[in-house]
Amino acid sequence: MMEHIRITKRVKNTPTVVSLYFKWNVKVLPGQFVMVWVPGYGEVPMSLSQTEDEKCITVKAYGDSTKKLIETEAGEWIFLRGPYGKPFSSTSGNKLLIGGGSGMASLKPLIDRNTTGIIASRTFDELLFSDEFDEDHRIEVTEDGKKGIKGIVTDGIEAVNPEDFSMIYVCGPEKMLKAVYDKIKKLNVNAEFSMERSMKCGIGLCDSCSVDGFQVCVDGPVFNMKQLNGMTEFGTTRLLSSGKRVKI
Amino acid sequence: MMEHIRITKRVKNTPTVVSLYFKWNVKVLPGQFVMVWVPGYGEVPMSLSQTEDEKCITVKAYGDSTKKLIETEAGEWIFLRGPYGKPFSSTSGNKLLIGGGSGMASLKPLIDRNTTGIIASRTFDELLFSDEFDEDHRIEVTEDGKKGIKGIVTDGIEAVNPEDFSMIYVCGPEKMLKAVYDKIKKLNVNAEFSMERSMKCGIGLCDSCSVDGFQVCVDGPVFNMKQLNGMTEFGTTRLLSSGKRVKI
Amino acid sequence: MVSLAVKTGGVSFESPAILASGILDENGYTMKRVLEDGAGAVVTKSIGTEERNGYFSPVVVPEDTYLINAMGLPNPGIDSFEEEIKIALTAKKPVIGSIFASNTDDFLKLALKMQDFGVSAVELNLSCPHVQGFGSEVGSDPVLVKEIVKTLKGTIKIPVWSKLSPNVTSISEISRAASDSDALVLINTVRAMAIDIEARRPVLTNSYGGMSGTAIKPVGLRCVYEVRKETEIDIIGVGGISSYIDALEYIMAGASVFQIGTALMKYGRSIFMRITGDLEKYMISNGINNLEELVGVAVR
Amino acid sequence: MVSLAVKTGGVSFESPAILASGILDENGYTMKRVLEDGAGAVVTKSIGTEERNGYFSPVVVPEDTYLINAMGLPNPGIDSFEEEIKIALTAKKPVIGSIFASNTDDFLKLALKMQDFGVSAVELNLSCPHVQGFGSEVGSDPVLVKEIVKTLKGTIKIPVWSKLSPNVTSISEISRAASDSDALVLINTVRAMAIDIEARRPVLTNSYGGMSGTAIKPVGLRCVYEVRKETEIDIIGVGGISSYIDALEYIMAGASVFQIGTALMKYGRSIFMRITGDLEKYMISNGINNLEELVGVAVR
Repeated sequence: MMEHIRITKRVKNTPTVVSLYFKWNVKVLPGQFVMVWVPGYGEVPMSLSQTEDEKCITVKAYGDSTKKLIETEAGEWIFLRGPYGKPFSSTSGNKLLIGGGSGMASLKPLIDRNTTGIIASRTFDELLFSDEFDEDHRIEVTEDGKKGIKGIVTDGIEAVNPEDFSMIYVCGPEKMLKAVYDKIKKLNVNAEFSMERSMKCGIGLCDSCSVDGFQVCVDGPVFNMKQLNGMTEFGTTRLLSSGKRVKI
Repeated sequence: MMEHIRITKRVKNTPTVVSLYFKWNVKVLPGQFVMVWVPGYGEVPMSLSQTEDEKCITVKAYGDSTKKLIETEAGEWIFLRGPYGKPFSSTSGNKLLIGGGSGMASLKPLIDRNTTGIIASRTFDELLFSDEFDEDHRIEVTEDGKKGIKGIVTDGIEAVNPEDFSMIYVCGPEKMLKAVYDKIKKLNVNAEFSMERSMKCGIGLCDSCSVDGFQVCVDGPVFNMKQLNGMTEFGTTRLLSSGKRVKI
Repeated sequence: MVSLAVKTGGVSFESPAILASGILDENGYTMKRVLEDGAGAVVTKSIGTEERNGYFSPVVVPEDTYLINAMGLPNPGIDSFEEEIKIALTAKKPVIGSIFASNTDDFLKLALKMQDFGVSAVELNLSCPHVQGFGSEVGSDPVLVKEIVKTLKGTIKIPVWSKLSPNVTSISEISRAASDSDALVLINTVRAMAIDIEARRPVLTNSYGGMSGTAIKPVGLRCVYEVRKETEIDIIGVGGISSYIDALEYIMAGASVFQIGTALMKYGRSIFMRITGDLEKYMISNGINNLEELVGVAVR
Repeated sequence: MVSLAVKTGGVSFESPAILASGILDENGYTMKRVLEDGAGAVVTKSIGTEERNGYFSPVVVPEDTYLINAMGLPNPGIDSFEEEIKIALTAKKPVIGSIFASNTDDFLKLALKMQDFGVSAVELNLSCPHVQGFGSEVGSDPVLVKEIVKTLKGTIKIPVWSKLSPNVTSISEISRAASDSDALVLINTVRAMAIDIEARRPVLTNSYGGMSGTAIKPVGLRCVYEVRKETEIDIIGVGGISSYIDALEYIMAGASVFQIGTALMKYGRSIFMRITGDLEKYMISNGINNLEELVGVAVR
């Protein structure tokens, strides 16, 4: 069922990312997502970057639908259906969040006092939700090197001891997930990865987002290390919109 | 939804009437009815003559479906849907039950220590559920005069003072209901009448059983005196299966 | 000032919520009560030239989101039905006479009688999906449909509505054939069946029946939209409407007024007042003065 | 000893519960997992001669008792699909290749490739209700259907199944046209639409879509029954099956095996194991050794 919801607040987070806040009286857990419909433009899966009574989607403009969506002002309406997908596990211990690109959006609801963040992006002005972390719990990594560590996300991991955390949560492009996975797979850690694959239906039918027979939309988007272990497609191939198999 | 229910007991009540007992874990109130399907023969509305955990339908053979239905033995299965219709009101005071023909079947669940019954039938062997009443609370009326008062149901009413009862419940052919109604309408009494009209759908759609715009299957089968007051069709005309209007 | 009054298919209605043919419209007193309880008009049960008893029970299979029925066109015959129409007309609202026949002559004969009886329009049942020789067997033949509609339009004075079946390869083709009508009524029931695995047989005595209710709304909307895209003829929407939202969907797809039938199973006669009340509230909060403003706005 | 094994449409299955075309059958790894999770076979997504992206989202409208979809026949083109089939075949269960085309030559070309890839049968998509020039536009023309089926049967060695549309005036007529097939697959989705009153437009990017799920079961049962009444051809039932009761209804109406699709939305891949487990229990308590004993028993 399509919900019709009024945006209450619009915040620009980076030059290309906008957060839209709204009241929606439905239980959503960190890691779950909704399908947002922009009539006349398309429908896109969006993680929630806030999951309390007031909820939030954090949108990066990269296609027709999202370009239109980020123009939404407070007082305007959006359409969505959901929530869908399996959430992150909760943990009471200290957490390491690793977010690449706009990946930190779906990790944001997990942030508390026990949280350290590795925030990675291509350029310094694209670092997302860095300020949400205390200064001494924040590791910034940029490819342009204009802020924090110059490099990619795995370079940020060098700055911590992953085994110090009771859970590691990772979100970002699949290539990055694979790099992080490979880096920590031999360590004594618990980790969950939120996967982004191109999604059409969101309800486990169309097979667009599948990885090794699991549907990212219903079996995921959150997968743990055990589930990822031995997956043939993870980080290697995916299907295009047509169903054509391509390398990642 | 069609229920498939096993008959646990079969009792012959009169030469033409049989009671079929069954367990059915659904709440049914006195006066409500079910639609019983006899595959290959038809579907008929049946009041419940027992409405506790163990339920019962009391069947008089008058058409193909009911002729087949009364042959059902313990251990065999019946099909039914429901319950449907508005029940009798409950009352804590003393009650007068007036049942003509097989009409006493739907009144039977109301019988308790505070109940007087007027049981009417054409012949003495068709008196139904007479034994359910204490001997001094039982008024039998037969047209053949072989048992009880010789006459019709209204003659039985002469034997009581209707105003002595806190509620009068009546069930039988519409002509009889009308006669009873006319007899007691000027008295200071509360009365409810369970009406039988030919019924096809049982769910308020087909208009077969309607009386003055009310559907016997959903607005009834139980109507009180106020509802019957001023009804043009009550006791005068009804529609045949084709929808053709005929006199009652 | 919002107003629900509308003129469509050659008939003026105080309210766009009309009782669909086949439901609570065999007995004049029932039609009268439905009108008094808030229906903008009633369409009668389909009436033929001769008395018919219809099929033996079971004639309905009620489920949560749909109903399958095979009544078998029971009707007292046109002559006996005059009395019922006279009773219904005492409510002083439009009564539409639904008629069925297997040929043009009979349709004409029935329509002329209905006109004499004082109905506001006739609705041609070209779509009953479960009686041989009638309904959709007639209504799926474009040549016959064209002839029937043309003949009636050339002879009777009251408006002619054609109720069409979704059980055709192209609803557009049949709509074009019926385009001389004052309105198209879309849709009749979807041909369907229920089987009981314990009885190991179809539940309906007639085996086949017509499905109605919530489950067919997407089919009805599709038909209305498809026809609205290619014609300006008035459309009366019917199929699975049980709320003002359903009604608005039909209106935005191109219907001017709408009919309610199966929803009475769940909601009773009060549904007419509820839907029209909700429509008024919607109109006020959305600045709509007349529902005409919304007819077909979804079509692109 | 009860056995769910069955041979129908020229193919032997360990279990009668088959994955329907269009659901979880684009990616070879997914098909493999569905087979490992209990499906008796999978039918692939419909594959054409050229790569197609399908429609932009929204491509589905999920509701409680139905789904409307308009994917737009996305597929990588037949040549690229070989890899997926090879992966699926590692599960060592039958894979059926669904193909769509607008003419006989392309159907033949696709069928020959599918045969080369190692599928157990081809399923002709003569019924997709929402892409111009394909699917039901082909499948509602009896002459073309007859030609396509005849040509394929005369050339390829593997069995040919024809999946037909309920969106026709007479499913019997189309079934007769497709009677050279090894099996008929009944039914594809029902042409439908969803409109959003706030957006004032159809929800699907393509406007029209196909309805599937519980709501269309009565239509599927009717089609299977109607065709079974007049032919002995193997029938594969599909449309709204989500329990062993639904499956038995289709079997009693005349289907030998059945396909499951939309029910995966609510129940996930475990539905195959649940339904076959429930069927076994039913067979034991009803003294049925093989489901063949029940095929068509409701038909009268």
